[in-house]
Amino acid sequence: MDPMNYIVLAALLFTIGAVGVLLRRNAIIVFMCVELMLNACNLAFVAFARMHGDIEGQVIAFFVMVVAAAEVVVGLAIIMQIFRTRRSASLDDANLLKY
Amino acid sequence: MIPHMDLPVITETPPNIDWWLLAPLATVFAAGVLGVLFEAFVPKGRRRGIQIGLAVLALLAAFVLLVLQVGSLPADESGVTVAAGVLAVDRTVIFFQGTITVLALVSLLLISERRDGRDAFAAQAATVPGSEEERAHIMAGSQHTEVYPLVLFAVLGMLMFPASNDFLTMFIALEVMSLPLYLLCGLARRRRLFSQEAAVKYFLLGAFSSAFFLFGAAMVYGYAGSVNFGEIRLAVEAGGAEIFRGGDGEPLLLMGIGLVAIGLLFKVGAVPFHNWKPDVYQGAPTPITALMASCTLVAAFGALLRVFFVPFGGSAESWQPMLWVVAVLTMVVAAVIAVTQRDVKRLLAYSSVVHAGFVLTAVVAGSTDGLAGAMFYLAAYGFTTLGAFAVVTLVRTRDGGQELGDLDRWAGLGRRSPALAGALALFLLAFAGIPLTSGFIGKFAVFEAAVAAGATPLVVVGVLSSAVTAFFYVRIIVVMFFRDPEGEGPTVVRAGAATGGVIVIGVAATLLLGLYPGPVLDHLLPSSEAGSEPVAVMVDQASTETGAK
Amino acid sequence: MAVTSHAYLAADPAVATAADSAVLSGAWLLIALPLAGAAILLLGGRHTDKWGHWLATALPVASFAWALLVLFDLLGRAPDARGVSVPVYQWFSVGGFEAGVDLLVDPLSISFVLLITFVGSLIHVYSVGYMAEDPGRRRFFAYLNLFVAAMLVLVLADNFVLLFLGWEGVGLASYLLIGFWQYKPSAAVAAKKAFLINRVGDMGLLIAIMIMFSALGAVSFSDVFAAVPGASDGVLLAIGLLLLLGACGKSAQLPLQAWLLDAMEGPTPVSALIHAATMVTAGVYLIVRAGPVFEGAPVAQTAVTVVGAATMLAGGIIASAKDDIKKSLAGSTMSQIGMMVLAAGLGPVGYVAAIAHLVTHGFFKAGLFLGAGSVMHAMNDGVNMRRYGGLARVMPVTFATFGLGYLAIIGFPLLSGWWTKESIISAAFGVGGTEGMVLGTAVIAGAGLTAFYMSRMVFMTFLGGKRWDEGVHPHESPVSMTAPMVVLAIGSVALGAFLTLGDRFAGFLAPATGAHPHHFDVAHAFTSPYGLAALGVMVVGVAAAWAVYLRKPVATTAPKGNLVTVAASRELYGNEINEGLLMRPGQALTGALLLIEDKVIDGAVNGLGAGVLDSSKGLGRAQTGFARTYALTMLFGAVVVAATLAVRL
Amino acid sequence: MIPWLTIAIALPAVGAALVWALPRTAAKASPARAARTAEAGGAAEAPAGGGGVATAVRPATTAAGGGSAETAKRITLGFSIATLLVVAAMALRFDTSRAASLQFEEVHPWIQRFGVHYAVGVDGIALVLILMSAVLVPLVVLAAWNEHDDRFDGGRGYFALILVLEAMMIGVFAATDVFLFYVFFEAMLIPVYFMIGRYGRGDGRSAAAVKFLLYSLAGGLVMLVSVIGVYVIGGSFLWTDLVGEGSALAAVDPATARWLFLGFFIAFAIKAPMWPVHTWLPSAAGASRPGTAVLLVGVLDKVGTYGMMRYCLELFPAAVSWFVWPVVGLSLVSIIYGAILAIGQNDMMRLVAYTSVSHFGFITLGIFALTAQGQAGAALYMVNHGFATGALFLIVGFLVARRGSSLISDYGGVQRVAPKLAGVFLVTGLAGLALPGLAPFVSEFLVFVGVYAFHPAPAVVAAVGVVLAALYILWMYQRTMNGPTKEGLTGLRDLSARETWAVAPLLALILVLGLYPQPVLDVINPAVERTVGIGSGTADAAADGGSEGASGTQEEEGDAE
Repeated sequence: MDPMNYIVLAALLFTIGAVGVLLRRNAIIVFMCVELMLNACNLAFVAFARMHGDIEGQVIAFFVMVVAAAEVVVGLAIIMQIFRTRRSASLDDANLLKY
Repeated sequence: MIPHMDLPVITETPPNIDWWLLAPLATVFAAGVLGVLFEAFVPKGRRRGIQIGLAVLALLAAFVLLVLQVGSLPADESGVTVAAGVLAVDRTVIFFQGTITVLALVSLLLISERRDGRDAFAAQAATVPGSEEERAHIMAGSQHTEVYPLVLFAVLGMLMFPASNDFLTMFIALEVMSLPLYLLCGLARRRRLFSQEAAVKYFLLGAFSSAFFLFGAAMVYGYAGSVNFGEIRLAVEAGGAEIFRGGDGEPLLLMGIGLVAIGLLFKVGAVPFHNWKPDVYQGAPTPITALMASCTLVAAFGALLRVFFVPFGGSAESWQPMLWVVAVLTMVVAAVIAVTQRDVKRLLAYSSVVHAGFVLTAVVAGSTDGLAGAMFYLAAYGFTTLGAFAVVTLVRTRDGGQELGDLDRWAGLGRRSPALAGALALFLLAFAGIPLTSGFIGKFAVFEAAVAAGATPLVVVGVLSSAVTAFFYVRIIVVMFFRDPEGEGPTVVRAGAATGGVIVIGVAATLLLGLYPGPVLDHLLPSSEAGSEPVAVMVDQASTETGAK
Repeated sequence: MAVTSHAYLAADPAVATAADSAVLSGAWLLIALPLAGAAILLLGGRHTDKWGHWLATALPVASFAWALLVLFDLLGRAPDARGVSVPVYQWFSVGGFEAGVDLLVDPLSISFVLLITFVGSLIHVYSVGYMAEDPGRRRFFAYLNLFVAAMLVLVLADNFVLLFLGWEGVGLASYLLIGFWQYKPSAAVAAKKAFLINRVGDMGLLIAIMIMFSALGAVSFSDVFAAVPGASDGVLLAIGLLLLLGACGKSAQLPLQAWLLDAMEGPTPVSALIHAATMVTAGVYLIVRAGPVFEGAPVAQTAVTVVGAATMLAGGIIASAKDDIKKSLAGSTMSQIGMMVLAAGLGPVGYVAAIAHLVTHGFFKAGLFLGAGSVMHAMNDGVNMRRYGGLARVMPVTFATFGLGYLAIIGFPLLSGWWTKESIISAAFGVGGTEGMVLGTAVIAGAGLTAFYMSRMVFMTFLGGKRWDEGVHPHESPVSMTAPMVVLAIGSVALGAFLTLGDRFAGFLAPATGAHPHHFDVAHAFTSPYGLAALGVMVVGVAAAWAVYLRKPVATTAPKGNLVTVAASRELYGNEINEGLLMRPGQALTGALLLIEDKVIDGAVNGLGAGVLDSSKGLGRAQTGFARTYALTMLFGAVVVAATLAVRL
Repeated sequence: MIPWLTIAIALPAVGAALVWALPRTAAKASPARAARTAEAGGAAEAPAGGGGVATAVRPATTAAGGGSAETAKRITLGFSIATLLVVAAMALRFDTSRAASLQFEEVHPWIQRFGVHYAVGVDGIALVLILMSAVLVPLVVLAAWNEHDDRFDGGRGYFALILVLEAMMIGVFAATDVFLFYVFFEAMLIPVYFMIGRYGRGDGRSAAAVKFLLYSLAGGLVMLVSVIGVYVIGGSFLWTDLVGEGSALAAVDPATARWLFLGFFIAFAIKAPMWPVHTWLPSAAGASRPGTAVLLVGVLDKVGTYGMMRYCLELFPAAVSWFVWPVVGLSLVSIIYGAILAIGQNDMMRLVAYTSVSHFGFITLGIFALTAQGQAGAALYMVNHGFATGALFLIVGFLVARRGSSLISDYGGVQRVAPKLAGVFLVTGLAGLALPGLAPFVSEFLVFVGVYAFHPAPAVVAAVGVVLAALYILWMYQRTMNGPTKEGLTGLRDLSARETWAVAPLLALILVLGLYPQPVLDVINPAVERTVGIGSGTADAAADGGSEGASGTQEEEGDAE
């Protein structure tokens, strides 16, 4: 089938992730949505790699996974910290800084 | 033909990696790793000193190496790519890296500054604010010496960011730069709730934006069949990888440009991707804010310039309208919002947004002069803003505790401590672009490039918005000098050697670059003799093998 | 014909060199001496209090002496060579515009110089006594000297710019002297008023000069007059009318007359010198001096005569109704000068008459003012004639001198006034036609008025019963005051005859004012109908005054009086008119502009600032603090980016 | 050869540094003392503080001033006089026969990348303006001697700022490199900003200072665009490269020229100040010390009119004709409007400021009449106005120093108690209304003649200003000096020796320049002929035949001589 469909799927996933970031309050879930977006990127890379018939895209996907993992480490640390302080992981509670 | 098809061959003859050209990055990286090891093995008491020493040494070494590298660059061509073409080394890159290293050194002074044994960072970030164990840690005088390795890693990312020669490297650099910063933002000693909130916001939005960047990279890859800047440039000229020879790849490219732009514009804090800046700048520990306001901005613009000039340089007419709009928005909106800010750190945050807008006009110019103008502007701004934040760290509330952000309570500062207020006034005037300060030369450089490139309307908007910005810079001066202190007014803690040094450096740089910018402008910056196209001075080899000498 | 009549003015005047005559080339001393006096007294300060006034008196005398030398020098020349220009130094010049400090010594100017320095000297002497007790005497004499200097500049100037310098200089001196007792608000206001109204006239003169330069290409008398024949009527008319405006301001002619009566706030010697004898006659001088221009613009000339006639009658009416002796005299001055202006408007025919009357008037009017001053001196500075009466016996000298001046001004035969007034009348009728008839009749009417109000003044002051306030003990004034009065009285008696007999003065002035056909014939003056008419109205005027003010006792307070007398005593509502037409609208305009400045012009700027502030607050709201809102704005940004990129597709 | 101009610029700058470097005794004042002086200072700053102020100020000053303030003043005076001597010496070496061309030129590259040079040099106009500035500064210092009621540094900063300002004033007139000119033009704002906001009078001073700065800055930034445009088109910043037929700038199309012209003109109009962008001046003058006002109105604003002559006209001859009538119109409005508002003022500082608006109207009118007389008159007017208005401000300052108020309604009958002061006041006032024999008359008269030659209508309208001038000056004089002496003024001191020395030179200059202005004109005229050459063509177009023919011939004669 046309590999372009995979790109469309990737775009779809990306959009879902972005919308999730907008709609969900819980920091953890927002963060997972971001991860979803990253994975959408991976899918796109792999699909394109297939289309171009080289493996560069696929290699990139691996790098991205590693980076994502690192991001998870840092992210969870930060979120945990604020969760312990506020006893809530809701983003909307954290708005001391404004205007 | 695509070189990757015969990848196995490369495994037999490994790519020649020019370690000499990689040395600066390697030094910083090594120092960072070493710092982590020290955290593990060096006893608490001695860590701080060692860490600071290590960091300073590393940055100094990196700077020296960079200076030496300038000599070893091939005189004829603009520069070379190293490590199988993932990193570019040319005079532009070295200027950016050098600037970042120096600025990082200076902000390291701020970071290492401490008063009566306490630096700007939480005793133990893991503890809950106001809790028993927090107090215990404070009593015990424990501290986060991890700060220094983190800073080193961040700097590493910053050094890579403008040097990356393909989108993957750039993405990694982006993350290496950002992740430590996310953490550092959350480490403030006082007002920890603010600090933590800043960290969360910065992190989530940053991750969000880097996702955009990455998806954009994917699109570009799809269009060009490679993420290497040189390859992409060729592909753009050719109209896409050969699977798109039909010429229907344009949408991919545009999507790619757009999404990548979003990621980068977020990092430079252009409107409407700026919301994070005020909050994060205010919440983060001031020394870290200083680091971000100077080094991160330089790095981000370095990357942005590279992306728009090298890979996308061929399709300037397609992204220029976009940058026009963004630049106008940035200059106008941020300037207007800033007018009513009360907190000095938020104010400086908005001001840095406005300045990003000014630099964008140079990007729009899309010429070598524009590139040079932007480079000068960033360097000048970096030093000035460091000085400004250094002053902020010294102005405290009566109880001597936390910094006094509220401007209205700065009244009479100019009469109490004229030297400090005078220094800040100088920085503010430089921000406002008053002649005889570096700010004016910078403004002139970028605007001159823009006018020469026919973007005069943009410049008109620019000058009008800088008139608006002048209003709030001047207001600070009014508060400091013209108002009588209400009651006792603010206290000014005596500037330690480090902070004092930062302020002095800031003043010196601001005046020097304002009075005698000639040397920098003439010798360190790319001149349009090489060609009016910026790519003429930025390395863009397509082949991955040119790293070999 | 204008040009030929001003032969030497048209031709480049013979430039005096030291070799020519030291007297002439030193003509600048005429001005320098009094100027030096003013400088010394003002800068010297208290140190000069002792002798300052004597120095100040000596200097005009010296000027007068020098003027006499100059006069004889001129008389020693051929009539056509009597116009001598004396360049002193170049004042300023730019690209073809030349304004030099050049003096023009000719019969006209020298006659003025003599009048000014002579009367001026007398008044200085008089003031020594009059101002003896005044703490500010030094300042007073300094101002007097300053005035003399400025007036001499005015009459000696060889170009209109330098003339303008003198013109405003005398204005300044008059401002200072009217306001000499500045602590009296009335004096301060009067001084300001005088300067302002004069400035209006000066504006006219200024514009006239501009036109001269741009249309005639020069500002010096000779060049301007030389260019007159080639100039368009419009230009000449404009210049003429503007010069007339200037003359009106200085000479208190309608419609710029309002300041003169208030000017009487000044010390009496000032009124005598500046506001009777010399400064106020500058207008007449200007018109006569600029004769060629007016002769080139008949309409302007008519305007001049009309203004003159109107002022003459208005002044007479006002004078007849004022109880304040000085104001009454001021009205009379207006009237007399109106007469001169009228004459000057007649062209060369009238010039001599005008100037002659100007000179004689200078004498007897100054004498009258000094007399009034001595009376006021006696009456503790009371000025209300209804509180005078029967002073003749107490102050014989004053009465005698005043009386002679009185006879002279009403034109009693063979006294100075008679000669000059007769020549004006004859000149007026000489024009012929209805214009001649109208003007002549007007002059005769004016003469009648003069007879009336002057008799009224004399009767109320010196004759009739005593109506003094209690505590007033009149006495004759000291010699320093009476002596000048005597001298002036002599002049009032004899000068007219001396000037007119054998057309002496006419002959002398001829080269400057243009040869004129008219010859004064004494017998004819007595026999001719208008001569008799003049005598008749004089008698009638005196009789009328006698009937009202002498036959029955004068009321010590002014009666309500009828419309005419009220209007007259209100100076024909001149001030009300100015107020209604200029002052109130002006105040309204000022208020309006102040409001505009604040609300509109500044308001616009402040509004801009407020707008920025509001939009700042509004945009600031977007910074909600909710991370998700920020993400949303970023997405919006993404849309913007997409849109701007999609432009390409 | 000696770098006269550089010395003249450097000398005050060095002096300023020296004054700043003085050890500050003021800051060491004990808190209690500081508090007490705080009240005193506060009282002193209240506008209608009343007679008590003058006395209240003293302890404050003595408390703060300390020895250093006194020495600071001495140093300031010394350096300003030295500068004056240098400038005078330079003026003596000025070759009048070549007054049209730049002299004492120095050109050193500054920023090669942008072709920026440190290039200075003077033609006739610049020379006289520099002379004027150099004369005014020492007098201002002398007059401001006792005006340091500042409790933190005893006014030391004030005097340092004066010197800084002097350096920049000389620089801005001497600059022959557009970039350098711009640098001075903008940088000058800062010292003035502090002089008003930090050392000014009244509560409104900081607002006034901000207003001043933002107005000027806005104008300057607009100008920056034009400056850049000039560089991009002309390819150089050197004035000598830019003017003249051969330059790339001369070849630019009229539309662009107009935009560039406008950019410069807006900045200069704000500086000048011209209606309707004048409103910053009254508030600034009203809130500043008289000394500041002298330099602000006397010198700084001249930069605007000077810029119009030097840059607007000479850089963009193609655009001039298009702007002549609009500018003439605005000038007329300024003349009348400024005069009427002056009449309506009750604050003397503001009043004088509005009179300046009116006078600047005359100057711009003369410049854009594009005739020899008009422009020479305008140039001369700049100098005369500097002296006359400067003296007026100083004398108002003396009154303020005595009574602590600049409101006319607080005075009356001063002449009785202080005749000398009143006399000086009157003379300067008369100069303000351009009385013949005093300097301003010559310039105003020349402007009139020149403008009439250009076109009668504006000249006639402007002539109304002559009457209004008499009104606002004499009325102010009457209300303050004449009439019965107000109670509370009976003890008023007459001029002190110091004050006399501060104004006497100005009066002398006013008198001399009024009676013998030719030497100055000889220096100005040739310089003016340059710009007239530009104008005449457009004047032909604008003015109607009759008057134009005359003026045309006049100019030829002028050249012939």
